[in-house]
Amino acid sequence: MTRPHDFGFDETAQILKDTARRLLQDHCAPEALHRLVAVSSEPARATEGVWDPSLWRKMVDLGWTAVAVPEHAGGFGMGLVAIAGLAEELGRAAVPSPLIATLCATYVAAACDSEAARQLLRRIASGLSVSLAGIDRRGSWEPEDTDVVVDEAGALQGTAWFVQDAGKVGALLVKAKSPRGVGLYLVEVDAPGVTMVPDAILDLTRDQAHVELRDVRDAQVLAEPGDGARVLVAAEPALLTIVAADMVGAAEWQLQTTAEYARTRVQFERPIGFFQAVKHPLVDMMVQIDAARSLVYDAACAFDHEPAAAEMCARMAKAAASDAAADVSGRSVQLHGGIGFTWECFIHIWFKRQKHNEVLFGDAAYQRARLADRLIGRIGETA
Amino acid sequence: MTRPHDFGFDETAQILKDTARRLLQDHCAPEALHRLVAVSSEPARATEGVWDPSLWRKMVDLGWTAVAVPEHAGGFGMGLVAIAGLAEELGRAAVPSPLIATLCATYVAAACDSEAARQLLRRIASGLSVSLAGIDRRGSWEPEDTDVVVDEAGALQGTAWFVQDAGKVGALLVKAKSPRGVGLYLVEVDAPGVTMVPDAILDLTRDQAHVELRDVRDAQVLAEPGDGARVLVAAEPALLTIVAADMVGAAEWQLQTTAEYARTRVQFERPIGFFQAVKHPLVDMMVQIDAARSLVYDAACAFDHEPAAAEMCARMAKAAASDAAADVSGRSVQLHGGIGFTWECFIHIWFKRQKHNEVLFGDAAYQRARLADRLIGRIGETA
Amino acid sequence: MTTSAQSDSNEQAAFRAHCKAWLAGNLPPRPSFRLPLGPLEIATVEQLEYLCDWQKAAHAAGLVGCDYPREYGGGGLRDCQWIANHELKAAGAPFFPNIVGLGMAAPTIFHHGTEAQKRRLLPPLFSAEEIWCQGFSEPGAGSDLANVQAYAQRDGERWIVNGHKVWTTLAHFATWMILLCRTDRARKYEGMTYFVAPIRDGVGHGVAIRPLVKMTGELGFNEVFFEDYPIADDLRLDEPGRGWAVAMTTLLHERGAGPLVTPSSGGGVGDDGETTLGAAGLVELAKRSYRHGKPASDDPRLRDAIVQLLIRQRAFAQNERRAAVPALVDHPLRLPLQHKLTLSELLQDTARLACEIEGMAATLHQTDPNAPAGGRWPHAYMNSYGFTIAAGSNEVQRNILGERVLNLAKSK
Amino acid sequence: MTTSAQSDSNEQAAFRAHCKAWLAGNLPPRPSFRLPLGPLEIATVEQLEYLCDWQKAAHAAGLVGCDYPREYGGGGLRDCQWIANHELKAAGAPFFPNIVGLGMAAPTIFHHGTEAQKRRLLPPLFSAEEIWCQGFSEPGAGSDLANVQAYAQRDGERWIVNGHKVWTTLAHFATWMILLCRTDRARKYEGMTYFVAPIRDGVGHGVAIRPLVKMTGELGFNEVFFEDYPIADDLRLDEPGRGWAVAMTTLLHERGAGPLVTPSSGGGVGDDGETTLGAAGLVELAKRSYRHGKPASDDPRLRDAIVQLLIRQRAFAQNERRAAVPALVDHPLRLPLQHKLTLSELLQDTARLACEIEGMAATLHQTDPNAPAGGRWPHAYMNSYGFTIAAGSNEVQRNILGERVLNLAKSK
Repeated sequence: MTRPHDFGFDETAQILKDTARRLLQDHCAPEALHRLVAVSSEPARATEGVWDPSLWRKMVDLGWTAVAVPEHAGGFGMGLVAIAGLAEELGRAAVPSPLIATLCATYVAAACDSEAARQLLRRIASGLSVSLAGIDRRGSWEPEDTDVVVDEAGALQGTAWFVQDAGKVGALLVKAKSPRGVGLYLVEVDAPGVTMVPDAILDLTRDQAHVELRDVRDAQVLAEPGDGARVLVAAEPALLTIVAADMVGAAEWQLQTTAEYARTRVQFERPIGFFQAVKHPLVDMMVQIDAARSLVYDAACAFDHEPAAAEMCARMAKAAASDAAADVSGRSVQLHGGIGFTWECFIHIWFKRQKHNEVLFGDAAYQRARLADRLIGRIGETA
Repeated sequence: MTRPHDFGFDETAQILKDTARRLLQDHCAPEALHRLVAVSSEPARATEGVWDPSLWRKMVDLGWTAVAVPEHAGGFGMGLVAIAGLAEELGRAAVPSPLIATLCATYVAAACDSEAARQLLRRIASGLSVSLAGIDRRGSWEPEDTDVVVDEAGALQGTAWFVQDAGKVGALLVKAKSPRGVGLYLVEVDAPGVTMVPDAILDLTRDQAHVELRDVRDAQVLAEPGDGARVLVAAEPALLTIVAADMVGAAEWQLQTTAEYARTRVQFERPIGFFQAVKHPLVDMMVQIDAARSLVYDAACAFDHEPAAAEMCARMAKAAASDAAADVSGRSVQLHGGIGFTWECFIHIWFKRQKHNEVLFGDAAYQRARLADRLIGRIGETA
Repeated sequence: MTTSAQSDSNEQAAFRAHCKAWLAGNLPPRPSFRLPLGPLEIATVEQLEYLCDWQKAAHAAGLVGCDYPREYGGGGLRDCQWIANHELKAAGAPFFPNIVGLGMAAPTIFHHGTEAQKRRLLPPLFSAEEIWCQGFSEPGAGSDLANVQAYAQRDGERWIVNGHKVWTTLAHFATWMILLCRTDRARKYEGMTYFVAPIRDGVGHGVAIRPLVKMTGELGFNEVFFEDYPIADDLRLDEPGRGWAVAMTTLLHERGAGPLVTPSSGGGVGDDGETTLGAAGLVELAKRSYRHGKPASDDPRLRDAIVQLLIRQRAFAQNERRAAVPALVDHPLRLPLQHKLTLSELLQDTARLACEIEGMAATLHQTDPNAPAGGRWPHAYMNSYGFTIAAGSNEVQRNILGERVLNLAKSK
Repeated sequence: MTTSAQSDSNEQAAFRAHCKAWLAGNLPPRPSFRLPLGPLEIATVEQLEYLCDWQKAAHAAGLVGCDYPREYGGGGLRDCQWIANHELKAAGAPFFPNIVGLGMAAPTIFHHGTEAQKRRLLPPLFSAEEIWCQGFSEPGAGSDLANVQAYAQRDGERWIVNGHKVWTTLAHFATWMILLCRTDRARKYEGMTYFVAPIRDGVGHGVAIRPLVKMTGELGFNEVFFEDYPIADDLRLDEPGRGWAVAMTTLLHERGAGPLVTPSSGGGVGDDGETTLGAAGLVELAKRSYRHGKPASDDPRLRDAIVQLLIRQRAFAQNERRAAVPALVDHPLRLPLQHKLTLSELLQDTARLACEIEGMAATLHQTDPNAPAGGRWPHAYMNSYGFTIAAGSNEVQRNILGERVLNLAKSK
């Protein structure tokens, strides 16, 4: 495969991105989002995961669950570079929806080699939302780590932790262990034995749950025991890239919103952007965002065209985006001054989404530790 | 022992510090220092270690080699807190001299339990300069690491690396290994079998050498084989504190010199200190220096009054001072702009001294790794 | 020649012994409800009452206002408050709630008040019978405090105030407010006057208090609106037009000297770092958290980061120690003016690292039963921005340090 | 719907093939002497000649000035220089010495010069037969370039120049200087005029060049003094009084677009990071260095730090790639104006980390036989400050980015 100099970001990708930008501007502007998710500041809201299902239907109607599904399964088969463009817009708008979760699940399903998985992809293309249940109690996302087992009767037992947007999706893609190794299973959220326990979380733009599985017998096998780790490793670069793209889009919103404040807020008879203590941090935010953004498209392009480099590029993108998200979030509050510290200001919504994405699928330091194994060699390997 | 709230920094310590400040202002002002050590920019100067022996005689006459020597060995027996005050002034002036090396050797000798060591202390109090030869080829300063051995005939064999101000001192305090463990030995620099090979180094205010020892038979035993590690561990907090104090004094000079430049250099019709891109880094330099300085006196006071805390406090001081020195050095060049990048500007002299001290006896990260073992527990200890 | 070990004076030694003895027997029992992390986060009346009772008891025992004259409710001692603070911390005592009173109002009243004002206002301040809040910031006067617009119009023996103050911590609990108003629109710095306003009595009579919600979802500060609110002229501090100078006394104490007269607020990083929000808490957290399948406390990168904070925490305490040793201080404001800057950034970086140690669990809200350490760390991280922004943002702190200590040209 | 893989145009594909083929057979042999780390550090005539020969050969093969018209010595191609640059790096070719000429003088002459000027000046510039230097900075006009004081007085068909330029890289080797002078003391921005000055011929006739020594002890830049130095009016670029506008063209290329027309200077961090000063060099260094008795490459904290730089290095290359994709660029100057800032800080941080990896051995000078990697890293660390300071210090770069891209109020 050749590696396109323009990342393969073609006109179709551009149209998808522009459409998303416009739809979300119309239906998920910051004021509307704040009214939706931050109408209450009571602690109870932490488990609610408020969202707008009518907007979700519009997103499905526009085919956004189908964009990443291969053509043979009824999707549009667009490259990850186009999906990254879409994810950037989802992050920019901080839209609460199961789309990020579903796109991630799509790449896992697409890496499976089973009829059940192809069937699942067709359902996703038609609008099914799915979330991955693949993190253990300790927060580990390593392919072999899970607190769900397949018992001798073939039923799923245990708890899947940190399941994203669990309250919004129709099905779960569960990682479970048996003596033959890790496999992947499709479980409908309303299947017998499935109990969804919402977590109280800080992020107002999503929900999270731990899912208790007791004697869940009618799970479909998407990847056979022993094949799950391969599938997850294959899909992981896409997942990291998508979350990184979301963070880059959100960070750009934070940058522009803070820059606008710096252009208009007057102190000491000057717009505060005059002061280098405000101006230079804004520039540093921009520099970090641009680095992360370039790495996101690099990673997406590598996934599409240069599989051998995909893992490396994706970890770089996630690491850079996580660091950028953390830094930009902090500065967006600090540079807004007192108003930025209030509930009524919009920026805490993005702040909290970023802190959440920062750790999802491994934070920056985790990604760098994995990169070190690859780029430097494992510890102890040097003579 | 009680822990004095004022660090035990008494009037005597104050007098010593003030005297040092004045003497070095008179005899080692920046202009004079630049003329002395930077008259040439030829590479050959890197091995020369130019210094002013007449100034050294004045320092000896003032008793500065005796200040740290216990009273029973003919010294003044001042506390480390007073020595730290003196070392601050040595760093502020960036004076080339064997005093820092000699003070370090004094604390090692004082921790030995031998008549030879007491004899050595008497010679130091009378003006003998001594340097520690205790670092191995890899730069390790761990008590057990050395490339010098005591052979079966009792002769020293091998090479001592990174010996500080070796070209200025009269004797060396050599760490050497035998089957019974590490011992410490006094070797006169002109003893048969001793070959001093000057290193080419960047720091213009000191010299450094590796010392080849071939069949050196007339070394005196200061600490018996097996006792050397104990001695070095006991003395180490003092050594770290002294070098940290030197760095703090040097950093304060860098801060004040750069602040003065920022008050006078005009660009864009204003003194550049008006601009927050200059002002705030200067403040950050100050904040780092103050933290390191407080930790230096804390460490000195702990060495004098609270031995159980001495190692911890000294490593904290060396870590903070190393980081401050690195950061302040970089900014001192950057904030001076083009002129700061030239040989004719004085600041590169301090820059290079700081980079050298930064790594001496272990850099900041090394100290923190040792602190982690103490404050968090060794790796693998948590169940 | 030997090293002199200066120790406490006789008075100080006796006082220290008194503190230790009293604290050994008189710490309040742990309450059944959650205590706030600092005075800025007092949210409920039961929290406030518990803490006020504690301050009152400590005052009665002589541990509050020690260095103020007895006729103003103080202890009449010299250079003893820091000893009380140290012993309070060492004993793990709760903080005192009247933070604005102790840290800002008391020294301001002491330096600028009339004899009658001092006798009236200081005793109930020390005993926490009257809580204080600060009316300085406005929507258009945050970092640029001299831009205060709230206007007090002279009307015989009283002043009529109209205006809008924000970020007013404790306003809903406060009896008194230190209030900076403009009294002359033609002059900036010379056009301000300083009052002590009995705002609790004013509610409904020209004072309206609206709570603001923080980004954490909690209450903690307020907006205060004045509409034709009358203040008696004998509640003015110092002369009309001297408000800026008086406010500078307040801010000097807020920004630096505060800890010399009151236990340090904002999370309690003490000399010994024992409090829950100190860096020492990170060590325990790291031992209970996992990373790469091992305790996070075994990750050398996190170990390095934790130790960096432990070093900064000790340096902070040692800065306070050194600030009291004139021979080791180059400029009298150099260390005091760093206090707020370094403490707030230390707290912020500590909380940020704690969240990193927690990993995925840092996504959890403090109401989630699985949140590590009761969810305090992500919460503390957000609240830390209150501290880096409030009381003159850290950007303004750096200006002040650069200008007052390093004599650099004014940036404004 | 499939992903389109845009690849080279036919012209580009053919050119790339040509580059690969030519480079495979025509790289110069390694010289017997030490090569400088970058064009700013050329110190000896033998270094210069070696590099000029190389540039001349590459120009003859069509790899220099590819996108300029043939009549000016260019290759007459479109959007091909970046391909040449990429292939040059991939082949490990030496850099081109005429950095000021290629990066700054050429585009400025191309945009502002007369037809005669372009035909006269550009061909020997591309072939390195004439080396260029830049006369912008002065002792009182560093970051504040518009404060230029060197004065050119009109005298019929010529100008008489008096003044003092500093930080003039390559001046001692240069035939030509791009020279910014004041021609009207009453106006700041409109009072400047831009010349191309034949300074080599001027030495002894009103031009004096004094080498400056860098903090490393090496030569590398110069002071240039003008005393009644005459320049013919036909060596003026653009109109009198337009000097600032012309200088902005130069700086735009210096600060950002430079790499689009010339291989990137300053240590060669390339798309593939193969050059010795790139972060990849850290990996090898760490494997050969020791820390805590083990290879430094086994220290997780250093591993993390190395990987951070590898990520920044790749991001730098990917920024350049993305800058050429209009659909993924929000503002045309946003990425180009970051080029110098990010590259210079990347190089500085890389060199700093290398010194940390070396530990005690970082104390050694490059003339010491035991210095790791020939002592290049401590050396590169010091030289990196030349790059963060020169060409508009990074503080000024941040102003420019904030003002031109984020539309913040001007700080000056």
